[in-house]
Amino acid sequence: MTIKKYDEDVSLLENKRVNGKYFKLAFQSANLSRNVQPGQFLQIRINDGNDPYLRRPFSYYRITGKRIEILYEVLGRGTEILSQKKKGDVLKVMGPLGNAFAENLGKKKRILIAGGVGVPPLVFLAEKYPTEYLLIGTKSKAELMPKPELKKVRAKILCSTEDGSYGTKGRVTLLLEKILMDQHPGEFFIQTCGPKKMMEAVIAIAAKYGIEGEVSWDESMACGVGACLGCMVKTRSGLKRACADGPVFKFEDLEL
Amino acid sequence: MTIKKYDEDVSLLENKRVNGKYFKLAFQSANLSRNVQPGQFLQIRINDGNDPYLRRPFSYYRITGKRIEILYEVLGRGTEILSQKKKGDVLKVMGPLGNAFAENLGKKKRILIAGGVGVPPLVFLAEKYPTEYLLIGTKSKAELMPKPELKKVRAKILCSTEDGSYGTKGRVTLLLEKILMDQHPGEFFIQTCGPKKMMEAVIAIAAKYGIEGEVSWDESMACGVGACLGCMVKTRSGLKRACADGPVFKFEDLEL
Amino acid sequence: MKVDLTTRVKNLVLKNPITVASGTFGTTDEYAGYVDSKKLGAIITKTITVKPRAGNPMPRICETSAGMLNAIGLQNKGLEDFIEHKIPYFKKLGVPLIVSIAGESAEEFGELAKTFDGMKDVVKALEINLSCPNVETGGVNFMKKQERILDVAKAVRDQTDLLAFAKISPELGDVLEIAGKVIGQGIDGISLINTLRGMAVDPCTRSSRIAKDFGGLSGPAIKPVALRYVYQVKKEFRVPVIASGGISNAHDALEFLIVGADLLAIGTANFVEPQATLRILKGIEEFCRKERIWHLEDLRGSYRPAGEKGEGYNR
Amino acid sequence: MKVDLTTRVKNLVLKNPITVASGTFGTTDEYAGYVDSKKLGAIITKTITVKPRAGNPMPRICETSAGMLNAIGLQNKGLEDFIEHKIPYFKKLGVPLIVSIAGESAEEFGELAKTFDGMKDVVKALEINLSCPNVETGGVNFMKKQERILDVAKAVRDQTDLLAFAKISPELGDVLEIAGKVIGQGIDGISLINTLRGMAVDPCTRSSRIAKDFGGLSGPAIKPVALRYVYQVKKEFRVPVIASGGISNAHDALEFLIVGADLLAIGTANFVEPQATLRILKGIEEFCRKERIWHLEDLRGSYRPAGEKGEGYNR
Ligand SMILES: Cc1cc2nc3c(=O)[nH]c(=O)nc-3n(C[C@H](O)[C@H](O)[C@H](O)COP(=O)(O)OP(=O)(O)OC[C@H]3O[C@@H](n4cnc5c(N)ncnc54)[C@H](O)[C@@H]3O)c2cc1C
Ligand SMILES: Cc1cc2nc3c(=O)[nH]c(=O)nc-3n(C[C@H](O)[C@H](O)[C@H](O)COP(=O)(O)OP(=O)(O)OC[C@H]3O[C@@H](n4cnc5c(N)ncnc54)[C@H](O)[C@@H]3O)c2cc1C
Ligand SMILES: Cc1cc2nc3c(=O)[nH]c(=O)nc-3n(C[C@H](O)[C@H](O)[C@H](O)COP(=O)(O)O)c2cc1C
Ligand SMILES: Cc1cc2nc3c(=O)[nH]c(=O)nc-3n(C[C@H](O)[C@H](O)[C@H](O)COP(=O)(O)O)c2cc1C
Ligand code: FES
Ligand code: FES
Repeated sequence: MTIKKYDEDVSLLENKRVNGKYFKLAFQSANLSRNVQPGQFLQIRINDGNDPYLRRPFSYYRITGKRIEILYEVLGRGTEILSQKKKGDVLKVMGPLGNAFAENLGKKKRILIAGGVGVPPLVFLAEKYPTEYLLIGTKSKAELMPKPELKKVRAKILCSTEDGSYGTKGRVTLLLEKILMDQHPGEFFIQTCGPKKMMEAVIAIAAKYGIEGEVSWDESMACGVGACLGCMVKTRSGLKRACADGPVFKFEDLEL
Repeated sequence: MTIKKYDEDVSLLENKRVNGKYFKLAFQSANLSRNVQPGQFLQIRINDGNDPYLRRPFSYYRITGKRIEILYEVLGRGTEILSQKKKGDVLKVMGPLGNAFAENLGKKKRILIAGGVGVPPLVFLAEKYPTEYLLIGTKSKAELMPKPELKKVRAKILCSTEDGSYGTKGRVTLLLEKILMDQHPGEFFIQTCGPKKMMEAVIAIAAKYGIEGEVSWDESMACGVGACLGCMVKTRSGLKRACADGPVFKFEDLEL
Repeated sequence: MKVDLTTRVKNLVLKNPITVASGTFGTTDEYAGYVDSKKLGAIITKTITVKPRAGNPMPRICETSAGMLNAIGLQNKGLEDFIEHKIPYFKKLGVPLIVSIAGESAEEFGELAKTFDGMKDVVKALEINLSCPNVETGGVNFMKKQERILDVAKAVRDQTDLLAFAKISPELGDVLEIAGKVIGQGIDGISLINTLRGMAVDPCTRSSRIAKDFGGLSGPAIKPVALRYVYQVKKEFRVPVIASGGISNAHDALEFLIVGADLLAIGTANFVEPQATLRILKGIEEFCRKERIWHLEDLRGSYRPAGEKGEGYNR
Repeated sequence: MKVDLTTRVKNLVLKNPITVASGTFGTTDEYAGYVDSKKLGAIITKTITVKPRAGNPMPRICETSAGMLNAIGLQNKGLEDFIEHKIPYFKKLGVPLIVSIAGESAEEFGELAKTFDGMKDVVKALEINLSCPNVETGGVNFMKKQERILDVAKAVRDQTDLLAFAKISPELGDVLEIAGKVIGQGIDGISLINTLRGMAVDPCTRSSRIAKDFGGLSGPAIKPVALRYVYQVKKEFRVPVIASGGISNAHDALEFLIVGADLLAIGTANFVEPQATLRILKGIEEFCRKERIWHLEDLRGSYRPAGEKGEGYNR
């Protein structure tokens, strides 16, 4: 059975800088917002024409009724151009794409570790499902999520900055290790998304403490639908496509 | 001696549709407006990046102090994108480029024949220098210049439409021939710009009546400064560059 | 009035000229949520090899100006998996299937050809991938040598009377020479162009932006080069041609039709616009209607060579 | 701290690696109103032929995706005019001049080389244009044949000890093979790539958008292909290389430097941004400063081949 997918022209409701790091973009779409789960993503065509050419993948950040929000960081040409779009500008958006983070963790407590462009899907997750901890790592205070963006999150939010300008000084994995050392690691289930080095460190820590978890492994993508084989992830059951078989994978399945 | 040329970022003061055919765009620049004469043009970079890639040439349409106006027709991708620019958007503009129409015609009376994208420079000329006739040809009434745009022209303005929906029915060259037949052809000096077929017909009529004239021969351009040799015009004194040696040529110099 | 888009390639009759370029439309139903694949004239599969191939390490793709580089490395699950899991899907779909094949030796090409010869209810043609520029190890790159190309052509021809297209990349050498030679071996048509070999460097890391030094360049960037080769091959040999190389919209597609292309394989454009194929099909139809062309055949190959236009300077 | 951009090409010392690609910077002072040409490392002239050439009919250019096609056809006023009217300009300008030459026979190439050999106060090197893909008539296209290329290389080498670069287009055949052969004839370095042959059709008129069937494709579209050839030639032969092909910004320029290019010839980008050359120069300097590279030589050729990066899938 073929699941109907959508590729729609949406008109921007807003697109503005929220802090030193992120921009937030919002639009409305019934089809693109229906039954969406945290971890899924959209493929956005930033411009008609060839510059930039391929679409860019962005996680769902928040859904309120039909309103969809994306939180993004300007990292290159595509996101630079995206950040210049104005209210009323039209974008073509495909979705919903990919799988999602586990919602129901049974008796386990959810602990989320987020960095960089991995923050949006995990905030979405923390807003939607019971969460014990949301750990966020940034370079400095300037890149922290602004308070209003986190106000619906009921988890304990801990931050680390590499330069110590806010929260704990150092990597976000320090926060994780501290929690695991102080409490019963076996009670937790980790979900993480962020820079590869961070995710690898989180997976290593999980292995050390024997904890299960999931990672949203974001590879560069061309098609976003499993057609080009450009975004492979090596797993115990062979090569998988981050876009179609992921982006969420169990720690134990990955072969790093 | 090297004449200093300018390549400036300008911010749009306006960019709007004036009728079924033309858009009008305006910006301010001291350097780009200084000592400009009708017939000269600008090279506009429509987007940063590669799409579209080359600049597009546009004639000066009107200069008021430092305010520069361009009148343009949406003909392809570049002008389509240009037409979507909004007030405040920034464009890169090179100029002033090319030579100009003769201002001083001695005892001769100026008769201008314009069509399509050749209208703007001739309206500029008619506003600036004494002109007897301004003949404009269009397909139908919908593409006529709106009255307010012509209010500063003190010449007799005659229009022809191919479908007869306004003015004389038929080609604009009919109007020209009528004037030349009714009056003393020897008193006139023709200046023309528009589709190639129209310009060729005008030149043929001029030859028939033994009248002198000038044509702004608009070739597709890449560099606009005489460097690429992409815009050649065959003249009695050899190949000339429309952008740097023209765009204005004397009828008698052209070898069609 | 309806425009007749029927496209005949020797004895194969297709309802229209639109197909998908190998490796750009998934393995079966990846695009099924977006396009009704039943409306395509034909489907070309991702290249199939005898044994499964893991392909290249990551990253495999990066964007370039109006295009992309890929170094997928012919990842596929191999012939057996294809027959067991993919053929049934295409059988049910009912769209004429063109299977792209690559071997590490002429024998393997022969084996693949023989296998598909036995599936003529589903498989209507073969595309012999002579040119994947990303496979740099061992076997497949032996293709560089022209004699080997001929061995492959012969091996395929010996094993099947299925319609066979040789897919050529300019990277292989003189395209016209190679085309002539494989046609001489009884190959029915030519598919071109495959990607051009290209490179992209990250100045900060001083290394390639993909995990290989080189990748295959595709997308609008290569369209002028593709168009020229399609024209040259068609003009020289008058055999069926499958065109690919940056076809992204109806305008591009019309250009290829006008220089004589029989099939139009939409490639990278699928990634950008999943509905590219059918949008292009619609655009071709609209153009024909506007120009009052009721049979696509009347447009195909209607190119007027430059000499005929008159050579005046000032027009 | 100042970054030392000095670029040494055998015994020629240039203040920086930035030059302009033949045919894209006018014949003398067309860009003088926009850029201070004195700041360029070198200037490469439009190709000079012995006799004046009128070039091709109009239209000669059209835009394509991230690039353009041109069929200028080597229009130039010939050797005599060049010596009389252009050499004095360049003499006064004082920027090292690289004269691009093309002949209709090996003898003509030799004649050109001999003439410029006598002007070493102004002319510091020759670029032998082996590859203009737009000249389709008679003489110049004899180049297709490789032996003729060697005759040309020899003819030039026999007539001058000026630094000589052979400019090669992939259209000529196997680039590495040709490069190897001309180097074998004593040619000092290679300039590449010239444009790729391409085509663009206007569907409404069913004819080429330029007055020839084919034109040369230049601009960002061809950059990945150019980068790959520069890398391959540099790696194989370690001779001086002048790189051109879509260099439009500092990022592009850095890519070419990292794979080993000696000179960076800015081409089509001049048309889009008359100040492209000096902006790129500034960008290279800024990058070096940021990366604490004080001698450009430390960056040049610093490419780390793909194998060395580790081949894990998931990174
Ligand atoms: C499933 C998925 C979900 C994503 N969700 C978000 C999101 O919610 N918010 C957000 O800001 N970004 C997200 N990203 C990353 C986003 O797609 C890239 O930042 C974007 O494509 C960069 O485009 P660009 O043209 O600006 O940069 P490019 O010029 O393409 O690249 C600029 C820089 O970004 C890096 N980059 C490219 N792709 C990725 C990637 N996939 N992940 C991380 N870095 C990358 C490049 O290595 C390079 O350093 C997601 C990516 C994936 C695969
Ligand atoms: C010196 C000069 C002055 C000009 N002044 C004006 C002006 O004041 N107002 C205005 O609207 N246009 C003017 N033009 C024409 C304008 O430059 C083109 O219409 C524009 O470049 C088309 O760009 P595009 O990307 O929209 O279309 P493209 O896709 O490049 O072309 C679309 C259509 O426009 C036609 N076209 C392209 N170049 C020209 C040209 N030079 N002349 C006529 N048709 C062309 C093409 O043949 C094609 O049919 C001028 C051109 C020149 C050379
Ligand atoms: C991601 C990707 C994978 C490809 N895989 C194959 C392949 O397996 N076999 C093949 O013959 N061509 C393959 N190609 C080449 C395409 O079929 C096509 O010939 C080429 O990309 C040019 O067309 P385009 O510019 O429209 O994409 C691939 C191209 C891309 C971009
Ligand atoms: C309009 C134009 C004219 C050119 N004329 C010449 C020429 O006379 N001789 C030559 O060797 N190359 C010529 N070239 C090729 C360029 O020198 C350069 O090698 C090529 O355009 C690729 O670089 P680019 O993409 O940066 O333009 C010309 C290119 C263009 C666009
Ligand atoms: S992005 Fe194409 S398969 Fe994942
Ligand atoms: S546009 Fe380049 S010479 Fe005229």
